[in-house]
Amino acid sequence: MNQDAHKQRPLTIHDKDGLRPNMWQNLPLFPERASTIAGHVDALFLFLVAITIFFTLLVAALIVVFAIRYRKDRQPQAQQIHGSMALEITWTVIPLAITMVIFVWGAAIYFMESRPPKDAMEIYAVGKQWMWKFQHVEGPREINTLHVPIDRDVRLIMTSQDVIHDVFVPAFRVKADVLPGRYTSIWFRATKPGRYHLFCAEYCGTQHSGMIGEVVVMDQAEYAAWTQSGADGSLASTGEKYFQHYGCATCHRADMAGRGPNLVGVFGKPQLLEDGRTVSADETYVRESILNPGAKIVGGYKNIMPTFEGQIDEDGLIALVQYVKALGNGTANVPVPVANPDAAPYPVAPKPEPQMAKPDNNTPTQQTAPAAPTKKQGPTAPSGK
Amino acid sequence: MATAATVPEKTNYLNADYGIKSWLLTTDHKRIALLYLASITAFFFLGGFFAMLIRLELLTPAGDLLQADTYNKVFSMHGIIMVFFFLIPSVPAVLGNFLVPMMVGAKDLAFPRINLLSWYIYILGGCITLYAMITGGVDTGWTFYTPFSTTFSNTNVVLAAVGVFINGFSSIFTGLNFIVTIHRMRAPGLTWNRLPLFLWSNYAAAVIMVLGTPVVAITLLLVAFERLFHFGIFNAQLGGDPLLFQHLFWFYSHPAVYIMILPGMGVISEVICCFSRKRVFGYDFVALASIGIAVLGFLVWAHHMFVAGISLYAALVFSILTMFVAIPSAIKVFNWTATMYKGSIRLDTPMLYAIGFIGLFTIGGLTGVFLAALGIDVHVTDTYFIVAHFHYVMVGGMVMAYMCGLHFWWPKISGKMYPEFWSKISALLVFIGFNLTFFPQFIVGYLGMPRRYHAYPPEYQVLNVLSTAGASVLAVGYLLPMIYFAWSLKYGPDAGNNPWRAAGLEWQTSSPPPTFNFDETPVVTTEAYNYDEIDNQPQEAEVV
Amino acid sequence: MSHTDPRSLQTHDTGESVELPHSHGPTTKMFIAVWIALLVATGLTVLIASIDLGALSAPIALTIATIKAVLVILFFMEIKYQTKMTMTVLLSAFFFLGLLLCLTMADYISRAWNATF
Amino acid sequence: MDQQHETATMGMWLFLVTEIMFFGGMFCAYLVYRYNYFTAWDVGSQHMEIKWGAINTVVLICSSLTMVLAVHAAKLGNKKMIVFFLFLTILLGAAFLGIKAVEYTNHWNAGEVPGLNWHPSELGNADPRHVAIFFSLYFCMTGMHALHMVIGIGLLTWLLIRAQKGDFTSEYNSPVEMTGLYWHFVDVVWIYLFPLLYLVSHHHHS
Repeated sequence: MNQDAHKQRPLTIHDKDGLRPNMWQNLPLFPERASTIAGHVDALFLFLVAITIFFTLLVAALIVVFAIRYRKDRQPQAQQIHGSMALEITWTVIPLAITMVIFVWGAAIYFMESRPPKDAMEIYAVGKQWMWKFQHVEGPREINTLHVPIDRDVRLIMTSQDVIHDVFVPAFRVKADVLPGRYTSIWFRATKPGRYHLFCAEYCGTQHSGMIGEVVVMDQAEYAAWTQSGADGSLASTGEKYFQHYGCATCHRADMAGRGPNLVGVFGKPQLLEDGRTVSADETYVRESILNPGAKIVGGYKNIMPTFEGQIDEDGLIALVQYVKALGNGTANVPVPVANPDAAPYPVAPKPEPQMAKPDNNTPTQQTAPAAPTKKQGPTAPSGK
Repeated sequence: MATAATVPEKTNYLNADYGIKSWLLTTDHKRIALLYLASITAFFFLGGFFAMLIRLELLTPAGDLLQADTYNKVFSMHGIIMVFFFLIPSVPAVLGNFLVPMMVGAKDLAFPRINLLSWYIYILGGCITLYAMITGGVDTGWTFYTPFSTTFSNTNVVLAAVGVFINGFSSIFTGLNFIVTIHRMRAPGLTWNRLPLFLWSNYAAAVIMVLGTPVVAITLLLVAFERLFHFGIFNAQLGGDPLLFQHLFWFYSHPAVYIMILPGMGVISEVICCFSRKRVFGYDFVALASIGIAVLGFLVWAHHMFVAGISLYAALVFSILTMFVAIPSAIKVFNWTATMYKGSIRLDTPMLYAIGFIGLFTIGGLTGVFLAALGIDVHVTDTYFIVAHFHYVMVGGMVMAYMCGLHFWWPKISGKMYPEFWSKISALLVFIGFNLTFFPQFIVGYLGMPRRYHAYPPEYQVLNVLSTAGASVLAVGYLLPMIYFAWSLKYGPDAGNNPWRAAGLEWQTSSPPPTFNFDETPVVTTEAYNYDEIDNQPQEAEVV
Repeated sequence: MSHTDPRSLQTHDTGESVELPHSHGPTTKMFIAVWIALLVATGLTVLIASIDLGALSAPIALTIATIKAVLVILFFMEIKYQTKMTMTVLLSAFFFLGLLLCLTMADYISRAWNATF
Repeated sequence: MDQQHETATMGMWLFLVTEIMFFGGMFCAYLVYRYNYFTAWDVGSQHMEIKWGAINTVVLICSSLTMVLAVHAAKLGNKKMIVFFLFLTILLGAAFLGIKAVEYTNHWNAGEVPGLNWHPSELGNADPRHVAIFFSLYFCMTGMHALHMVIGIGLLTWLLIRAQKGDFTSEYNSPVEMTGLYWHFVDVVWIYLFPLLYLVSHHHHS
């Protein structure tokens, strides 16, 4: 098979046989339906298609009938009609009623799409020009391919390293912009094993159309095996290494004696701030507190933490967020403070360290990614190996 | 060229004065309209050229005709030129400029010199944008989204933004002129409820131009500043919020869609009434629907941002408000249809275009409801479904209406008739070509093909080939009128003052009209579209 | 109205042409009074700014600014002596500016609510 | 006279509507970021010198008075007074710009110009990036305002020359009046910029 760049794009579910794609080979007219949400979206879509066909045909039929019936030859003199209040009200109220039904229906689906189930498994995604990086909580990292288990709620927590991107999986009918500087999320529950397109749907520069990949839906057991093999420690454990490396444990001690708040059991709980406000300790809050510690100071503490803006990249932030999250539900080791906290009064910005091992290709499935970037920007944490 | 030798050739706005200077320094709204016509046509074909490049590229999934960067510049320039330099000024600046003063029975617009200035500003903005294009192009898309435009693009973003910024003032001045003219210069007896619907809709569009354009102007200026001086207003890396740019951008750019479509709707109202020989059905509702669209149009912008990261609750608010804006559009469509009922219908070329408009606008409008429905928008936004939808509204709606208006008022503008046969062929080609081009895009969009893709998965190819085939038909449909309009200037038969026996003050003066439009100030005694009275009069208008 | 120039012909039945109240137009004395009021308001707002009013300081500063703006618009810009139309034009600008501010803020304020409910 | 005049007035007011929306875009950005980054706004406004802001406010208010007196003189057809008050207005406008230039220089020297010369001190709890947004908006808003002042001074100079030639009479004075409307509008913008940029939470300092 030809190995031209464009042929390296993931094959669709239809051409597993590896044949050279032929224009006429498959002509889908309706997208694959492979998530629980897809059915809801399609139902409303088809309802709207029906409405559109009805009104378009109604108007078209009336115009054609009038144009024939009242053509000048047959009707030399027009019959003047000024209007009809009854008709005006009819065609104001009926469309209004229909659109209100559509609004409620559409909003219900949107709420469903926007609210991940509480126990959804989480996968982190980082977009950058022009690739997708996915980080599984269990440890595996992948590029442009996303492995997910079937019949489980999966929530993607996404951010961008540069411009706005957008994760779009047509077969799941989900899409959300991926923004620099904050986390957005989507969730889905895949219902059919297979490989599905993953597109960047927000224009992001030169290789926008190359920023595509695939979602591989696997059996749950298969997925579990996949995450185990070749993984080098969970994301939280990577985060723990970052935590130690950056000296976070100096102040954020588990014994309440630190200069900073104890982070055990914090995640997901409301936090009372110094200025009296309360915020929920979610991913965005943890991220902000690392980059801009002064923004929301927890009650009883001083604004002494230095910013880590520009020092930790998005991958590192994700690991730290996951570690704090794991501290929240007690699945991670509590931070161990350095021997003498006073010896290191403030955490200092670390020097760049040797590169962290890139996500390797010995994950169970084949990587379909383009060549991974060789240079990694910014300081990185010690290798997890 | 007068065929009737007994009638001495009348001085009109075209032959009143000769020479380049008499055109470039004119303050006659009709001549300025023709200046706009020429420049807008040039931009239309330039934008069309880019469209053809896009369609050719998408013939194959591999992305092998243009390089990715070139393709991105091509669709960006297509969008910028078509939106800012063709669609927005088209009906207002050409037909509106020509007709608004005549329809109100005035000699000219309220501020003739500002009108000329607006054309020069348009040309200046256009030249800067063209310069940006020639010296490397711009690849941000017409939406200039940050932080791509402020930080990451390596192209002439500042120049292009400044070009669009300057062009905005042309639009502002046109709108300002229309509002003042319609308010203050109406002929005796021309009350608001006797106003032709073309004036109502241009008035509504002018309100949007005046209120909305400055916001996009400052937004683009901030983008330029941010790019030049590395300020941090919209850049997330510097703590800014890219969504703020989107809010400010769409605050104008959504209503801008109504700047495009409203004057077009006005054209359709005029033409449907004339060729049905009837008063418009439900005048008050059609007129108020224009104002309703203009006002509601300012309340719906964030429906462009349902997946962009706005809050759930804001999305709900903007979704329901967007639903409301569908209502006045529906009212218009139904009233136009009802106007044809029991009319005495002739299917001349303008009427063909008008009917085509109603059909395509209905589809365009109804697919807009898909996008207002939150759950569906998530799937179809940023795909070819969107592309198809807004082309149905803008090309199927606005451009059809513009062509309709050109064919309807060409006898008044030029004094000549174009060949009816060829114009009907062209109307037919446009209609067929348009549907062939854009209908497949609804399907490929729902399948999931994202917009602005240079290469795409192979299973989308058949639909893209269909689309490209349609585009070539469409191109022929648009080129034909160029030829026969030009032909008619020299060889076309004299049209007479009122070839359609249409109502409206503009038809009461000679064709082409004299420089100051009317020999004596007209006085209006009836409501608009008094076709019963016109048809019961002896047919003196037929005599040339 | 004895104009022969059709351009300046005004319809009689639109009710827009209001006779200008020439009789009691603006006077120099009034301008000086407004000017003094503006200066006093400026002094006041600077003075208040040095007092800690907590959350109230911004609203108070903006209220004073609005009073000053209204004074300028009514008397210096003579909108008081113009047709109703002029006032309508001006108010429509503030209306649409309000829409821009309110609907944009609706997004920002409610973003924090996403997590709740 | 009145018909033409009313038409011109309406056109001018519509133009001012576009100006309101033009500045409105920046006010919207101001509002959003003030809401998001309250601390930075607090800190940013403390880097403004209230003295200069207040003096400039007074200067502009005075120029509005001289402008209105120039218009008044034009309506009376008093050539000498038109010229005098126009001249005074130009002078006050120039004074405003001069003071603004002093302020800009001070900000530059203090390293308070984002992107170009940015090393501010005493930012307290605030994220420097957010303070940078405050200053970005400060320069955009006051810069746009100053640009309007420059255009206004240009218009006034043109009026001054025409007034000198005796162009304006009690019958024909629309240009003076229209420029007056513009000038007052620019004043109104400043009336809002002053508290928004200088006065917000300035009490910490005093």
